[in-house]
Amino acid sequence: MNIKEKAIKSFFMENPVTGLLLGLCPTLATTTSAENGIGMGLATTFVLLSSNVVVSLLRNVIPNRVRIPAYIVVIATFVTIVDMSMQATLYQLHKTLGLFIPLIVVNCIILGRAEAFASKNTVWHSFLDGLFMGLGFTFSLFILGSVREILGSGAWLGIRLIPESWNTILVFVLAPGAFLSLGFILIGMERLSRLFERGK
Amino acid sequence: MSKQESGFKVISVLVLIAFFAAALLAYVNKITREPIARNMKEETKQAVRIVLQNLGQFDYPDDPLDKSLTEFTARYFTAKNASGQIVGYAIIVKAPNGFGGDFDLMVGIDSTGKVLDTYVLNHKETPGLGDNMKKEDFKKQFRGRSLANTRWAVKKDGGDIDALTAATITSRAFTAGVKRALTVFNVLNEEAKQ
Amino acid sequence: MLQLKTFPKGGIHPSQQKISAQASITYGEIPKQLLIPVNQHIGRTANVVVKKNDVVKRGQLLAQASGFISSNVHAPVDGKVMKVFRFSLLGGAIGEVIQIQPDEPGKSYREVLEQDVELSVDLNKLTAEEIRKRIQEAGIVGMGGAGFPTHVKLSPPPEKKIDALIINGAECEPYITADHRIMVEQPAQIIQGIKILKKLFPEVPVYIGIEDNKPDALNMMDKAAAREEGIFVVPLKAKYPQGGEKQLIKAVLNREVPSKGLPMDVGVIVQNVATVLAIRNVFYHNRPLLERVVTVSGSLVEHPGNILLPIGTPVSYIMDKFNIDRERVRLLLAGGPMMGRTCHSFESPISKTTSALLFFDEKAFVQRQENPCLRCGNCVSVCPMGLDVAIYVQMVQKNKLDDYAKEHIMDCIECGSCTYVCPANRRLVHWMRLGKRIIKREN
Amino acid sequence: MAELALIIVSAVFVNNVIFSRFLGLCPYFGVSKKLDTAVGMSMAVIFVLTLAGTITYIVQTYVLEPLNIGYLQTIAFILVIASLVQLVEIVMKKVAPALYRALGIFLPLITTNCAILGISILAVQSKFNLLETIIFSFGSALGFGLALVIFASVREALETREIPKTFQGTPIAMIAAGILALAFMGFSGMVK
Amino acid sequence: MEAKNLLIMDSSPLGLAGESTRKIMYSVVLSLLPALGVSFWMFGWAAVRVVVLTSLFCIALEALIAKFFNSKIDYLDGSALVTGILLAMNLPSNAPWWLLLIGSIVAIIIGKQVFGGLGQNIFNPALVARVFLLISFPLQMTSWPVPGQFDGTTGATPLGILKTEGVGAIAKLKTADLALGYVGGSLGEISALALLIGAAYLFYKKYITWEIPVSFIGTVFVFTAIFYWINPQQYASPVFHLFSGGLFLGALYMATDMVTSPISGRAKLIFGFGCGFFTALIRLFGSYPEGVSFAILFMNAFVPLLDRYFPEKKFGMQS
Amino acid sequence: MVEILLPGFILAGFALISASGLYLASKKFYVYEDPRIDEVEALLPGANCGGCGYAGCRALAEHIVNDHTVDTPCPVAEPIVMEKIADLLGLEASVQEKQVATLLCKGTHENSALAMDYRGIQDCWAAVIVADSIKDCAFACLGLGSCVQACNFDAMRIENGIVVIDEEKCTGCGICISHCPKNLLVLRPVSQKTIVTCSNTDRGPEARKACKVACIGCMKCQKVCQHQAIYVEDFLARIDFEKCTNCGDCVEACPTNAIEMRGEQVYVTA
Repeated sequence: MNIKEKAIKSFFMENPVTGLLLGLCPTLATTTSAENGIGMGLATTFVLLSSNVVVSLLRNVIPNRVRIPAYIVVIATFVTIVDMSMQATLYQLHKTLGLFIPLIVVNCIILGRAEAFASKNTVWHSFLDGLFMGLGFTFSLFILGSVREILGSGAWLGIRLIPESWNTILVFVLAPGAFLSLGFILIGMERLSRLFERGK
Repeated sequence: MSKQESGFKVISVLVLIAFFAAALLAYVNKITREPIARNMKEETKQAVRIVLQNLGQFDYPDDPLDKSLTEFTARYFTAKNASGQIVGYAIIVKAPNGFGGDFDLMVGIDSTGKVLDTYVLNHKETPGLGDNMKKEDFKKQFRGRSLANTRWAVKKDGGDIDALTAATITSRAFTAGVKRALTVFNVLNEEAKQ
Repeated sequence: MLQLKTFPKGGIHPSQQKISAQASITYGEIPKQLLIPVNQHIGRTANVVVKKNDVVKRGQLLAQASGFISSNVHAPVDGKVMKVFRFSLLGGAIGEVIQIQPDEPGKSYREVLEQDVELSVDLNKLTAEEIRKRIQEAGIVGMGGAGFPTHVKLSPPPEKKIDALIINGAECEPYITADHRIMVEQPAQIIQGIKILKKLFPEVPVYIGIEDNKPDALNMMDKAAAREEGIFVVPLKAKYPQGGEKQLIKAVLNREVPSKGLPMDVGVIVQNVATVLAIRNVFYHNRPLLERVVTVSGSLVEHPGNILLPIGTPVSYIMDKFNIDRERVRLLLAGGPMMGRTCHSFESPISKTTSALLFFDEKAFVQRQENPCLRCGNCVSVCPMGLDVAIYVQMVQKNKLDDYAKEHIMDCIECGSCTYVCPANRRLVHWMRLGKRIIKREN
Repeated sequence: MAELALIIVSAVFVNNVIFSRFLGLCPYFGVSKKLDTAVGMSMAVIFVLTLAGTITYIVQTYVLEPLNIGYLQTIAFILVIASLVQLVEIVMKKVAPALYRALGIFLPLITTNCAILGISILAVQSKFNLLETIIFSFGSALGFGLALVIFASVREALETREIPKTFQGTPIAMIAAGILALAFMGFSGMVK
Repeated sequence: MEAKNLLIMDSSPLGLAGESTRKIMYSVVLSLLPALGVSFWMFGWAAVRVVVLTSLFCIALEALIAKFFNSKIDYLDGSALVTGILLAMNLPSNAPWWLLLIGSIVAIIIGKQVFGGLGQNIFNPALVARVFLLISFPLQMTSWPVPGQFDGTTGATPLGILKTEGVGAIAKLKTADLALGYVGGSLGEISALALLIGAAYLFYKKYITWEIPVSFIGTVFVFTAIFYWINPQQYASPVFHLFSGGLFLGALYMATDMVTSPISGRAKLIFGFGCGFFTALIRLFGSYPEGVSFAILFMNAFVPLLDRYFPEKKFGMQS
Repeated sequence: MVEILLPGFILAGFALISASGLYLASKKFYVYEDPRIDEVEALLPGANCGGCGYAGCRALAEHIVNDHTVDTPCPVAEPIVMEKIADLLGLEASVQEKQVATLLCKGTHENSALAMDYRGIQDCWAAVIVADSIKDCAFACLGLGSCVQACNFDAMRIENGIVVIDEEKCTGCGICISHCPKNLLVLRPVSQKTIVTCSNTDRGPEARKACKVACIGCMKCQKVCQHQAIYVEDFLARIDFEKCTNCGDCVEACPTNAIEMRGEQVYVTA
């Protein structure tokens, strides 16, 4: 597998969010700032990576009929681990991400990759797949978070970009702004993907 | 499903996975339980440090105490200096009837009954309007005020407090909250004297 | 006069333009050649029964109906069959025509008609069977525009009880005055025709619906009908499309023909006045359907009029007769401006259903720059069928017809009211017709 | 009684699952292309979510809390929900085939609908009692259904509009959802 | 091609009643003049500035889009002007220029052009912009210049006063003042009477029908009356609700927008009822003092459903 | 140790109850279904994300098996998965020669002039509502592009009044065929080079009047063909693709250029 190609693919063409429209709930809910976006993205990446590895390890052991419940248990385990460790180390971030940490369990990307990829591929490939898919996910969360933070709070990664006294477009940190920004980002990412595809 | 796996195998694999998963989690929980508990307290304590920051060195307990008055209840931390004297209180009250309902407010009060600082713990006020109560411009007017030297109402209602622009209701709730804290202080102060 | 009736929902009031209303019916001559379309009706195409170089007599069968829902075609004059070929017909279709070289070109058609003997008809001796058979043989079709074979309409299945007959003299389209003139000039003959129809449906009341913008026709028909029992003239408030079968039934009897249904489903049969006159001529002159009255009008016609012509007469003959400048004609309409069809050849022949020929120059044509739909709802409010035109048309445009639209779009009577009122200048009727076409293609 | 009514209003409008809580967005965008499908999905979610809310409440109150193993919440809930959904599917297929054809096909989709797990956890966090939990789950599902059905009809309507090529498909759906979320903001503060 | 001699072929009909999009749009503009006049008189040049700027911004934006993206757009068809004026009527007269610009961008781009332009949008563009601004810039959007005073004094709208001060505070407001527009508010919120005069013209031209305004205003009246009857100490009178806020502007001009309202009469009645119901709900219980824009925007989303399930009565579907 | 083992046993208990419950239920409430649905579902990712537009993987599997088509790809799975499914169901199993859509008309503006100034909706089906043909020839390609709109592969375009097909891009899906109101489009194997580019069934004189390159039914091609591959019916020459060797005799014999040789001439020795 060509790693560079795989990376470009999972960042653009097959990006979980902008390409496949998966995992929208955390994408929209936790991207009020770029930092939150990265936090959520990395948490998801960890779960994706670990569950991909474990599922790949167990792929010959798990009977076909219970594979979905079994995968869910594996995923839920890692999610809970992430949940507890974040609470122990990154308390503030955990508080803002809140409910959406346990909800990583039902993020379709994870189960989808476990099913579609890890259950059929070697551990190393599954690891890479989990890593890149996760980073692709993190990437789009970061972009969305940046857009919303800059427009809605006038700051980026917590650094104030415009004077305090200026108005910011509050709606972008609220629910409607999340949908609107993602709508426009989808278009931008589509354009980028097409550029890369032509570049090949 | 090309091959029919036996029911026993299917069930036992799942049960085994579940067993190991839960065991693993229990282990992780054992490790993280302590830090999590510490973190949860840390947040409130951080707030205490902020509202009482002008008092210099002081000590205060890990957990707040409860105080019930007739109309409402409050929680408070008592700050003592090295010699064990009470130098101030950090009182957590519910500010009543905000725009998005009640919100939790921590008020730091020195031993003379003057407001030191305020800290909003959690709220559902409108972004851009009500949540401006966290800003310094609004907060600073409360410093140094006590139950006696102030008419505790917004100017529109005949009091001394400048309301936030277009957020009268939030300002009212905030003002009432601070007043509550001062009332609690009076009670605590009385009790301490006895 | 009673309070004027009309249909309640929708409809429009386009400018009347009945400039030929006072022009009496004139008669043309036999043209140099006739092109008789083989298919002038709805239903299966008739089979040509003559060959090149055959000599045919006036009234002789040229094409034989190929089934029940089909119609005979006869030679309107004596002459010789030159050839049978495909040619442009009025209204854009291309179909088979029988070219006839008349024996006596230039002879006044009035003289031809006067040679037909007036027979005396004993109504009591005619049986219903015989009446239907003779109408079928005579190739009578609905002359209002659709061209549905009349004998089929007159043979409702026994379970459909007919309790009213409506004679359609509404003529709601602008410009057209052919039926109007017939009613003014031949009221007695129309009544004779009605009495023949009454033999088929004894005891059933007959209503003649005429719009109030034709007071002379109302007057003449009223007088002629006064002597008869069970024939009533119903004055109607002028509104387009009152001449539509379903709208006329609603206006006269307040009955609603169900969606996808026929007038006979509510116990009614509707016949056009011109058709009734043609039926009358079958019995009183033993003459099949050979000619019809055509209104010639439009901005390029100096002296608009109504002319009786043998079927198969080419448009070019009429243009010469009415002194119409070929160079200036850009728009030739067969029928009225609301439902008529554009034509593209001056050599096309008139058929049994050609009620008017309108000649216009470029100015009459509206440059239709289609703008986006505003959903103003004008089209919906004028639709006499209560269709959600705007919504269906958007679906047709995107080829996303849903089941609901598919169910109703077929009810469109293509009256054109929606297009007429659309502020965004959209070709709504054309889209609706396209929608119907798509549905038919899918089935 | 008024309490319960407030919970419903809050769950349907004020804290709408989609527009305020951001739960269940994948099926929201996935299944909203056709109105019929959206209606079926809504019904199925209402049924399953109410059931799941109830059962997870029982699991939490009678198993996890007494044994002091709250950290197993996520894993226990998802296990319960997944099996519950599958059980309902199997039983429904046999017992009520007509109902299965109408709703059952949506059941697998529901397992990974984060609204189910999310609402179950929220109900526990809000410290509702059993009745309140049921009402809350039902109301939330109703809010999901309302949002889904409106949105599906809007998307069907968009199919017949002249959307610029760039915006066709998901981008315009996102923007429409954004505007709908703007409208839902109007309900804020209705329940304090 | 020598198309000159060829006959024109097209589908019937060939006549036209002579209505056009431009005629409709400019009639709406015309009908808004009385209300604009009142607000110019009340707020002075500040109001003129707001109206002119939003109209210019809206038309200019459409012209830009027409130039760079979609040449089919007719930016002078009056629709952008109507959007601009309606947006202005939803804004305070002291709105800064950047607020007007952002509002125009949201209205024309997010509200209209991303959906494909005129006639394609699901939601009323002016309202999308208004709600967007209200949520984004609550400070600017909730402090209103006081009419007749040109010194920059700001105050709350009657509904705003009701929300913050309670029923007692609005007792001193006279109904006549409310109806004539002598109260604080946005440009178009102030004079119900002038709006009615303008709308009468649209009724006369048949560009709007009675269903939506009547059921909208009626529903608000009935619901507020019920609560007033239950507890007049807590809830304001229905007459107050009728004449305060943007109810008339919303019911006569925003909800009746052809593009974003249902087509059949029955559907319009339900649409109006929904608008009225949610307006009353938000006014009585919500945290925003005014619910008209939210309610209409919310009901806009129901239009496809209403069109589908409450269509025009079909001929032949009796019995 | 207990605090680690206890949760393990409890969760194992959960798993045991649910797994055996499901196992029993699936036995007790067993319903027969096409086993291939299960097989297809097993190949699908099972994420049940709904991204394909169907309500979950099983619904997609049912669609694939019941409607026997792989028209809806799974957005999550690798493309190979859909190929595997197609293999499983024996779809596209038989390898056929590539087919391309072909227009049986050469009625460009020069060859068959416009007969009218058509101003209606620019769509072939809309035009045939107004007139059977907008050109002199009643059988001509209208050139309004209904097929172009229908084509999903951007393989068609209108040039000089008739549709031109890009045989490279054409996939032979045949969707355009039903979108031609004049029935002028057919699929032909790419190796078939000789085509009669006319569909006019009128007699010779009329056909010639309508179009310069019309087939006039003169029978010359039928006479010249050594393989009995071309025959005239209804005054129109037709080619039997099975018998045609692309020898080109008929092309040379045709007096009106109504028979055409596409691309390089390929001789097939019999």
